[in-house]
Amino acid sequence: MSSALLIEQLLNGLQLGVMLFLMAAGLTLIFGVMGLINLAHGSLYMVGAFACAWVSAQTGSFWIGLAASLAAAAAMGALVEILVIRRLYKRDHLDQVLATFALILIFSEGTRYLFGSVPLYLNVPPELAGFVVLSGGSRYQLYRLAIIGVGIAVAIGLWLLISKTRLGMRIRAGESDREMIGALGVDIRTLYTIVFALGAALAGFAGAMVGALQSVQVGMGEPVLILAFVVIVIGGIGSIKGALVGAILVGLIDTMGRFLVPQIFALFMGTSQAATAGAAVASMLIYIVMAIILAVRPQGLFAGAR
Amino acid sequence: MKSIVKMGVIGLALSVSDLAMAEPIKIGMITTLSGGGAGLGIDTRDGFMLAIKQAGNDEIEVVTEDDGQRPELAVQIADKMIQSDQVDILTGIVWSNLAMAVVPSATAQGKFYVSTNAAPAALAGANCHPLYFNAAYQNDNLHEAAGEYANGTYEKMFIMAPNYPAGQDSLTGFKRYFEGEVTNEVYTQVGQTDYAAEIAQIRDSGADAVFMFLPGGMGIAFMKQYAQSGVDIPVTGPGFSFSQDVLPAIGEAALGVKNSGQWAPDFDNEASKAFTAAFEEEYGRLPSIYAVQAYDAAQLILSAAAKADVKDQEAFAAALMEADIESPRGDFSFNTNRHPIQDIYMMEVVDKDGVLTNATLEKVFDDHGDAYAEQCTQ
Amino acid sequence: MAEPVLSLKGVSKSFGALKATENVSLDLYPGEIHALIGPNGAGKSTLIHQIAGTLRPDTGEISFLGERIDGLKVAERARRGLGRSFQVSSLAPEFSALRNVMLAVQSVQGSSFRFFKPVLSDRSLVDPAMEALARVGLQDRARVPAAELSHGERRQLEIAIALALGSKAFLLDEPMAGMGPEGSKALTGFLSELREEAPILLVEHDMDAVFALADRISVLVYGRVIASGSVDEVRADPEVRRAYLGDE
Amino acid sequence: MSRETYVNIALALLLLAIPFAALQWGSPFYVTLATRMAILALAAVGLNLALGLGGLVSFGHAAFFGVGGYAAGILASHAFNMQPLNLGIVSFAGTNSMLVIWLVAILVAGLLALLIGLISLRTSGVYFIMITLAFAQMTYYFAISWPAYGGEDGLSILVRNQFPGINTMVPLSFFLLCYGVLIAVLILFAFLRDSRFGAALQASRQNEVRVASVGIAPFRIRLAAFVLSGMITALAGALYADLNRFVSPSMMSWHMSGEFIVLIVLGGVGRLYGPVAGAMLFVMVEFLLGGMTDRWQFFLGLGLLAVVLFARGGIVGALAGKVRHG
Repeated sequence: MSSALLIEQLLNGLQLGVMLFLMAAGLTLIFGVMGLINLAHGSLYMVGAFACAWVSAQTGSFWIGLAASLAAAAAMGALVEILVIRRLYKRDHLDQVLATFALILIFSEGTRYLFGSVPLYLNVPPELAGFVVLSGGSRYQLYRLAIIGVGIAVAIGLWLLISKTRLGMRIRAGESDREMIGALGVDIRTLYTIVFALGAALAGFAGAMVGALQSVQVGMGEPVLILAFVVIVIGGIGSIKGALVGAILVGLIDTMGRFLVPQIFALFMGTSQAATAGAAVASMLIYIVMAIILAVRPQGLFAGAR
Repeated sequence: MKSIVKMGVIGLALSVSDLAMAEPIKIGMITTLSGGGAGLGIDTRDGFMLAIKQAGNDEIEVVTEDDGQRPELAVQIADKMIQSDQVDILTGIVWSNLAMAVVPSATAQGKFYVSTNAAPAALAGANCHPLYFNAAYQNDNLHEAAGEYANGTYEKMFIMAPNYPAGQDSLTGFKRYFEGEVTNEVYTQVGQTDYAAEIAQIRDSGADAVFMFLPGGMGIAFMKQYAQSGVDIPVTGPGFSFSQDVLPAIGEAALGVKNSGQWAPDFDNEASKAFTAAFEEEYGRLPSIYAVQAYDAAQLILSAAAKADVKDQEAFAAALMEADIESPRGDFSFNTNRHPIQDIYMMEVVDKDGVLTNATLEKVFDDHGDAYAEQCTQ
Repeated sequence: MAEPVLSLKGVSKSFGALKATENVSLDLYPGEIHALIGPNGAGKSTLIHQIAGTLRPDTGEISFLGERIDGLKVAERARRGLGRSFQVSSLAPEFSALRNVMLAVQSVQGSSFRFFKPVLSDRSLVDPAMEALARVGLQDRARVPAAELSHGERRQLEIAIALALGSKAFLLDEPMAGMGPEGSKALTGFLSELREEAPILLVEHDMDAVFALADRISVLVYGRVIASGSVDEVRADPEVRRAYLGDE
Repeated sequence: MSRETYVNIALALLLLAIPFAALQWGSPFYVTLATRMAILALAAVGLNLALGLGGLVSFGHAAFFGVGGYAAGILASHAFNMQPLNLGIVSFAGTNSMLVIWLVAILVAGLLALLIGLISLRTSGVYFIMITLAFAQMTYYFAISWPAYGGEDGLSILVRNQFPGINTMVPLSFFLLCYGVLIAVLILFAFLRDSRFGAALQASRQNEVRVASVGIAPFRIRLAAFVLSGMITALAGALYADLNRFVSPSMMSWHMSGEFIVLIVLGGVGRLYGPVAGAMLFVMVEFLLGGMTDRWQFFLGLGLLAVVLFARGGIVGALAGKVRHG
């Protein structure tokens, strides 16, 4: 195993982590401010990917598609918030789980109705189609590097938004004391819609960027959603910082596990057997890590406001 | 008259065989019409119905239901078709795991099952059944062909499949014929969407070529990422990942990929040309291999129906076994385990007037059966 | 003097920079009502939480019946006889008053891991529970869900629960809050009798009730006990007058 | 008798009547459909113990359902191939006796529930929901990628397992068996609910601090409830495997966990017959909608959303009014 391969795998893990962060940040923000568990977050990821693929195909420009994905996911988020989600804030988690589960069914089947069952085509923009040469002579895809960069930029942007702006102040107030922001004269309904739309936009953005790497199809949001849950459980629900740390941890563990566990198994069993057994263990690795972290810290690494 | 027959069926179960010749055949088609895999099921249904329509035989009734690619739903529909609709023959399932759920219990309840696609190894060997016919292939066939093809072309191969039975069978099938060196044998997670880690290993492996079996969305994701990664080791695979339904989503990244299959739209025989033209005229798109297999399944049933009464299962099975059809695939006959003996080819993905499609490259196997036929003693 | 039932030595608890309780020591002796008073935010509730076990002190010792309890969980402290009422009424809202008390009786009798005998026909649970309800005057409201009881009735119910637990000391956090004058008066009379059964650590804002009931008073200001003694001593203490009662 | 008791009796009789009516009217498939209702109801009764009485919103009960199913599938396949099941230290003969299979299903699921519960019950609320979901995904991926028992393809049970004195291959007999198990478990559930354990469990849902402050540790009560709950759902899983004569990882998918929650909420959370009413309605609606349109999941979603937003209390709530705890 060369060091170039190792570096490349670390970058891959980082890229997965950054992508998970975009999903997890929205989930954890929505939970932190509104106390809502949103299973339909993966559907918004799908909406972003479909919007980007469709608009890119119509206009021939990935960048217009990317902008469209942000707009579409944010608009869809706001619409869903106004029609359904805001009726759920005062309900218990059970009702929230069920209603957003119903939303997944509606989104998936509705998307299939609009776009059909055949996966859509979306490719990386030509500007980012190249490679960078890593130390050691190996090459790394520019687009994936760009995802890492964008993810870090979003993380910094979110931090600035929350710690330095008026909107951020209101969000923080909302996290610590919902009655207080009422007293501050903030229109709480609008604030909630904005926060939900922001989370949706982040998910849609992630969906669009990843859509260029994978296949844009119905149901693509569900595996990501569950990984994002693992991320925020590890990081501490409600904590953006926790989401970042958790996302990168999960990204690295998952990537390195898939890469290394079969090789480790191969040291003491046959290659074929090691390949299947190793893959089986690798697919469970993040859940095992989650269980260990929770056994030590039941509220996650960075317990949030609640 | 008809109502008398119906009452007889309900009241006296199978004692109606005297009315044989007037008895229509009822076929239950269970296939995937919703969800991510719906494209395959729709082609299956359309290919099958094309043959029925061409035959103009109104003694044959087909009931179709969507399994949503969920095994438990497929089982429920099968039970309903057997118990309430009283079908004679079941068909249409695309996926091996759904077939495993439905086929053993359907044949145990005395119904024919004619497979249009799924062909798990478990049903081809010791657990084969006299009422189970497969009109498509045996799951391993295309992987074996890819292995055989690699023999003359590559020395070192990187092989990869999802970690589930079809994936394990795939790599086993490949290795059954490939004689060179396997540098890496990698199993990915089912439903995995990001292959960066595997691509990095491919780059590092020093292999001459990659053999990968990643059906559906997994293959699309892999091929796009592979093309973007700039790794220039050629990719080969079974035809599933490069059939007509997925090529548009992969896009140019698929160009030049060599894949194994039993049929491509450019086949130069009369049956194939007629079928392709009829399918395009009826549905306005190119048929996929799934449509061909379903078309042949329907042809097989029709050919048997012309010779025997479906209620006389022994005679009907014997008539099916004759495989008296003109398949678009060319030579077609049944092996002792009621799986096809047919030719397998290598195809290459080409751009034909702006549409990506498969062109025939060379024949790899002539009259190829499968590795499990010997174990089938029923 | 007899051994104290409950004894705190140097109990401190901080939340970040805020010192919620600082080096608090106090004792509760058999047969007495020890009132804990102080302005809002003085740390009274925080102290009750630490005694009951919902919060852990940073430093200091808490002993009950001569044994250290500061390492124990809430349920274990309750089983040893520390009965508690809450500042914000805390009951099982869907359960009737009777079933709320029965839960306490069930705990006293030992295991909750009995899976088959229906509780409502179990006289060994119902009878003691009804008795406790009768003592606080709630026997006629036994079948009413706790959520539908009036504020005062819920206070009474909490005390009935503490009685049913056979507690060896009571921690009562503002039992008079939200009660009308009638109710306060009845409860004052009742608490006065209750102290014979087990001593009471009483947090209360109603000064009339405190002065009428308390044998001793401790005054908590900014987390510290600034005075402790009999009613008259505390009333006379100049620091208390300045810090708490205001300059009358 | 209370109004709820009448509603319960009516529901029990209705479910029992379906297969007989179906045979009378010559639609034998409805016997299978009714069996499915009974089994899904049983699985949801299990979850109802944790969720309805204990307030533990487990989004991972499909794991126990699947473990039950695999217990049936694995033991039956070993019996069929006549190879003992080798667990390293000990080895067992396979079996096709349902009684043995049920026992194994219950024990294995109980053990799994104990492990999952020990970790996940340290948390509450949303954490609990997500952690149970994640653990179920873990078992799901394990089942998919472990090749010995079919992985993703699942495992066929060629002949339905045996129960003493009953020919389980006859659809009506198998229905009556499942129905009998359902009724027995419902009686068990009623006893649990009214017992001391049930009192502590329900109280800890309503007010955890109160329960602790009377001296009952909520953790142990909840853990016991979670384990019992997983065991019941596993029993349903074993029956479901025999109904379909097939097990696959899809029994463990998170959609299945979601479906159990749906059944309970449709029927009425914490109500004795809530899961029964929910399962009857859900299976019927799924069957009828599925026959009408390929887009049935869309309408299912809309219907579900309407129930959550506007029709709280579920079917039993609508028929029998609010719960009264004596």
